[in-house]
Amino acid sequence: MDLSSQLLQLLFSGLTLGSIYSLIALALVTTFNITGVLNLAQGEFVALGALLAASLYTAGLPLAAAFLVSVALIAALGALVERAAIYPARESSALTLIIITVGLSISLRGLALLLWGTDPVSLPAFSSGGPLLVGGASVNLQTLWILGMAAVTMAVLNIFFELTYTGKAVRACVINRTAALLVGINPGAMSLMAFAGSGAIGAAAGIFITPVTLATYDMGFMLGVKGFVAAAIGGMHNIRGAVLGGFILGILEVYSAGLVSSGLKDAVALVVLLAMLMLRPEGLLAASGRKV
Amino acid sequence: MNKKIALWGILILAFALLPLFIKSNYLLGVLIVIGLYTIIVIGLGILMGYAGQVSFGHAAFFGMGSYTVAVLTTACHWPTIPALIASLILPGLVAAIIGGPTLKLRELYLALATLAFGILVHILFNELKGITGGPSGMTGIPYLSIGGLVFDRDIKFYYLVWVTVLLVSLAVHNLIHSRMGRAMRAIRESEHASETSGIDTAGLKLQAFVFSAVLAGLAGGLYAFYVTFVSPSPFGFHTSVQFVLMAVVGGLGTFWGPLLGAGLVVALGEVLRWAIPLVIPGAGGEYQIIFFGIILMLIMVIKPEGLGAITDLFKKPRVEEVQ
Amino acid sequence: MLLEINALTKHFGGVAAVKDVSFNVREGEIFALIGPNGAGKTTVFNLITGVLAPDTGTMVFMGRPLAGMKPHRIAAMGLTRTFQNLQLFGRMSVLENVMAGAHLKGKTGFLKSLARWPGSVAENKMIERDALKLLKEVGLEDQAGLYAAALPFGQQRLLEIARSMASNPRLVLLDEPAAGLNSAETKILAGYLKHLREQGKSMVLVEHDMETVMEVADRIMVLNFGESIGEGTPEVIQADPKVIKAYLGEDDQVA
Amino acid sequence: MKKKRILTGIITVIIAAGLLLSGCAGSKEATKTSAGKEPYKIGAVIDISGSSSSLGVPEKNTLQMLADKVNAAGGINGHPLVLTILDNKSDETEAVLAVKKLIDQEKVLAVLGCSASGTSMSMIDTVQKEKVPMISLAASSKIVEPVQERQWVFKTAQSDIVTINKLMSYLKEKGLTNVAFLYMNNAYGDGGRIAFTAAAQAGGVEIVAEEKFEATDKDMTPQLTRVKTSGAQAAVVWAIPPSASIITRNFKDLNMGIPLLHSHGVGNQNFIDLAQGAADGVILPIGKLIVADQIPDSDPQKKVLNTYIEEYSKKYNSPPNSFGGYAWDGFYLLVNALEKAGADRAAIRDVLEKTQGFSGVSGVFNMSASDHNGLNEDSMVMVQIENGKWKLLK
Repeated sequence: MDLSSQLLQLLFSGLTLGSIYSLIALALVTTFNITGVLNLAQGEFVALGALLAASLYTAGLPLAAAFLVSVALIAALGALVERAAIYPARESSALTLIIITVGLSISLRGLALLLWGTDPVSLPAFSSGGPLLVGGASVNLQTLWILGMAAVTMAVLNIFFELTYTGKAVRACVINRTAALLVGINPGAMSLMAFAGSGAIGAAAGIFITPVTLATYDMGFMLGVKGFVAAAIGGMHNIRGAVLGGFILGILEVYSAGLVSSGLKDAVALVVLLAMLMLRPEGLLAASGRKV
Repeated sequence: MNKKIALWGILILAFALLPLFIKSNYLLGVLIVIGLYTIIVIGLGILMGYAGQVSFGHAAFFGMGSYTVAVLTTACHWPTIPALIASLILPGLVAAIIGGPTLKLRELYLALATLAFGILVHILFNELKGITGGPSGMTGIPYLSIGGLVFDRDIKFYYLVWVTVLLVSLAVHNLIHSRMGRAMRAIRESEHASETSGIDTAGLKLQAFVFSAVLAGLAGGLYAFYVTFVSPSPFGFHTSVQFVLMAVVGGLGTFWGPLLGAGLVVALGEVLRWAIPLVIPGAGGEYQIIFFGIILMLIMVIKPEGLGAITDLFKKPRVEEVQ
Repeated sequence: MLLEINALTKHFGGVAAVKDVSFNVREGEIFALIGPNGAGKTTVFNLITGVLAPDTGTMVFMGRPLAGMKPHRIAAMGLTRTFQNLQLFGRMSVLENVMAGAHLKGKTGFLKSLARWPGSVAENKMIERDALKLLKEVGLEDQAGLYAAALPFGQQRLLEIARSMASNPRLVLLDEPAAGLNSAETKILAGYLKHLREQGKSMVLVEHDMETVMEVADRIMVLNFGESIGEGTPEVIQADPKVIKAYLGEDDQVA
Repeated sequence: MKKKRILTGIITVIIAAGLLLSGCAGSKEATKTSAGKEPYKIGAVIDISGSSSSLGVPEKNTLQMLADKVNAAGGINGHPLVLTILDNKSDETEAVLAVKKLIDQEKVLAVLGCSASGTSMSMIDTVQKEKVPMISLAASSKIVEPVQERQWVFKTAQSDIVTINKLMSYLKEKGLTNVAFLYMNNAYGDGGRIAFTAAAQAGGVEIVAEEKFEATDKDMTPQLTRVKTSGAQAAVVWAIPPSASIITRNFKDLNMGIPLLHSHGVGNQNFIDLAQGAADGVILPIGKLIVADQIPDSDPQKKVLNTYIEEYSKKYNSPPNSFGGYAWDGFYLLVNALEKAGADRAAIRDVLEKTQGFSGVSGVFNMSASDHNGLNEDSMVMVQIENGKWKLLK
């Protein structure tokens, strides 16, 4: 394998990983900006969505139906959780809310363990056929699906926030809660929507990546942490930043594993993150980017 | 004031006499672990509850303390006491070095930087195989001995840990009622106003950070002497989150918070292990995990300021509540 | 000369918030900075206390330049301030607020605090005694045990002034101390400021309430759009057509 | 406000009371004996949840099944068997507390566990001090060595070096002397790395690439591209699913064109299913359990293996794997010792140490004062996956 095709191969890997991180970062940033909650249970939505879809598929549902049902159910779960645990504590400090989401993450992980056990599960790839060969590098077809989904999700969120009345209302809510209340926007409803939405995004991401990565009950925690890192690289305040942060993290990890040392790949990514925090404490896109 | 001394006396007496009634090494073990965590959470409580700075990386200092003891006693054949002292110094030094640039960050970014630091150190525990033994860990750590006294039984270790907790608590009690404690709370309330009142906010935050790292290192060193085996797995991000959890559940900025937080989180896990099968026959560990999470959430929803306010039970409210 | 400000300039994104401002504050006087909203008064305070760094210009306090110093070092030299939008330590008691303000009076460090070093207790007692005395002066001694956030607004203003006095500074910058006070409270405030001057304190006062300014200030400087448009005693300023224009607009129909 | 305060008080009191009660509950039970002979109490600390749970769950299932079986058959010499299984959540501190609980509260005669090396290691100090026999189900040879410091500790899983030697003979036989070694960055993978490095040096095999990945990693393409450029003639992977499955798929996607060898950590059907065809061709050293139908009837383990497979499949609707097998061995080694030694911890230890010719699921155990594992290379076979099935290599 020559260097250029090796670099290309790594780039494809990096893009795959990057789109996974981006999707989770997107959900985190959306929730964070609307509710002020850093949801450390975001990864659990990913795991539950994937596991649920796998079970539905095994039970005989077509893949598309399993996807839709699972996404809808996890969105409902997101909404339920918001009402049960986040909304009653909405006036508490940010730290208290984070700890609530930690508790939530523990519970959801226990639930997944109870329902699905410890064995990994999988889903069939969305399209059949072997990997594509591009310039000496092979690309798994599912990778294209994941990339596509990240692009579509980002576009939909963008359209939602830029063009729809509700989207603008949400942005208003982010900028000034009191002002939003004055013009008749209900922050409570917004918060509910944010959690349902991030549940749906998480579940969808989980289902898309499962054919490549498999799904286990405990996959969520690390994904959540990586998503947080990605979101912070992007600055926590805008969607484009989150997506960019996800891709930077993914590509960085892959190139350090492929070219430096596989044992230090997380370390390289983290050192870059730390250096960046020192130089640009508000995130990569902080100056140029708008809020959500 | 007298009431307060009486409360301290009763508590100390209770802890001193407890082993007469508890013959079980298991319960002593639980109490030892609670004690070790309390030491860490006391430090974290100073950092978070008084100086107002969050850290999601304290498992790194905990681990550094443990590995310092493990390496110095096994590879370098140091006596145990100097090794324990070194387990305070190394984390303190590291904290002093990284604290400068890190503590300039705010809120989520500080959380993220400390998180990244914690994961980095955890990676080093795994990667520096020549020193740390890699993922397989290090065995053969001797028992701590002070003079002729060897801490080889749980009961001895119990007294060692809780005397340490007592000393640390006294020191922290002094601290929070001192000029520096007041200054730290002032930083938490308003950094601007503290600075213009002549408080060196950056310096004091750094001192609080180093202090909390030293305490985490102390607990780590004691942990290594207790389990006599050290591997990277107890010092991951998960543990750092656990410490923050204990600090917040216990109640930030309260004196009894760390003890209550560490006690609750550890005891809850053990109680659920026993209680869940009574309620749901045949239930496995999954139910324990689910209920553990739910109970934590409930506590935070019902009492967002943490359990530490329980001490209000013992003292008359001196000041009116805010609003 | 206690404080010498020379040709101070500060821009925010191309807009000059403070432009070529110079003034001096003498020992034992109350010097007032007035001007319409957005004239740059608070920016001047932030520059002097080291919260912001000036683009150009010099600031000399008791013969020593302030440039590049951190706010707590400046405070240690004897220069403290209050804030326009109160910055009290809300979840600390009234007494503790003043004691924290007296931070510089103590010497006990972190380690000595942990060990309850001999002397640290006596030091704390001394700080507490002084703080109580100060609270008595502003009439807050009965509220000493309350959370600062629980005080009514007027008393919070007084508390902040007391806190800024606690370290025994030479010069205090007061940012709109009368804002939000009723007329009775304003009277108490004015009386207290005069009392402080009698004790030899120097003050720079930013204030909108002209009655108070004219009553207590020794000298006044008027800022408009970041520039000084006049300086002098209250009588001189009251008669200055430029000042009247700045306050009342081109169409000077004095009421 | 007052209400909240009372509530907090109540919570704290409940927790405190619960903690004390949970301590007493065990001892009360211990004094309450049913009719007939005094029961034999044994305990197990298993990684049922957390990162090693894929090992722990089949072990827990096996132990429960076997305890029921022994009691249904009238117990051990008429003594009913009481087995207490505790979950250590794959956490070393929890493991220490759990083993103390078993010893002090449940007064067990011996302890089985843990599933992973790290958790097993953390319990050693306690059982050595309390003089309680312990049978670990984990791989690392450090668990039982040096034996003079591990008098009370035994283990049933083959030590890494046994497995590695089997694999090494295969590599040499096939002339594969330049190999890449890829491992999971935890105690399991690192144990494999240490043993493999040592064996390769001794056996004249060169490691041309050494790569690792995290248990939670989602894509091992970068590591494999490095292997691809290293000129390795074969790749050896030391990991368990799901990461072992992911790397196997990446391996196929990248068209590596060299043989892929795995460890016994992938020895269950789920691995083949999850790899979705990519597992075909994978070669690995493993206990005989997985190819029980293919080993000759003359093999001393044949009967044990068939019984275990039949019973386990009937009860749990899925075939057992080698981790469950470690638990089977530990359980019956202990039952064996209880039969001979009775309720005496020291006697149990002595019987365990003298175990000879014990045919278990993982192999034929021959323990001695210098070997507390008692398995050699004969306990392993090489298998290859063909068309989604395990095939014994001769």
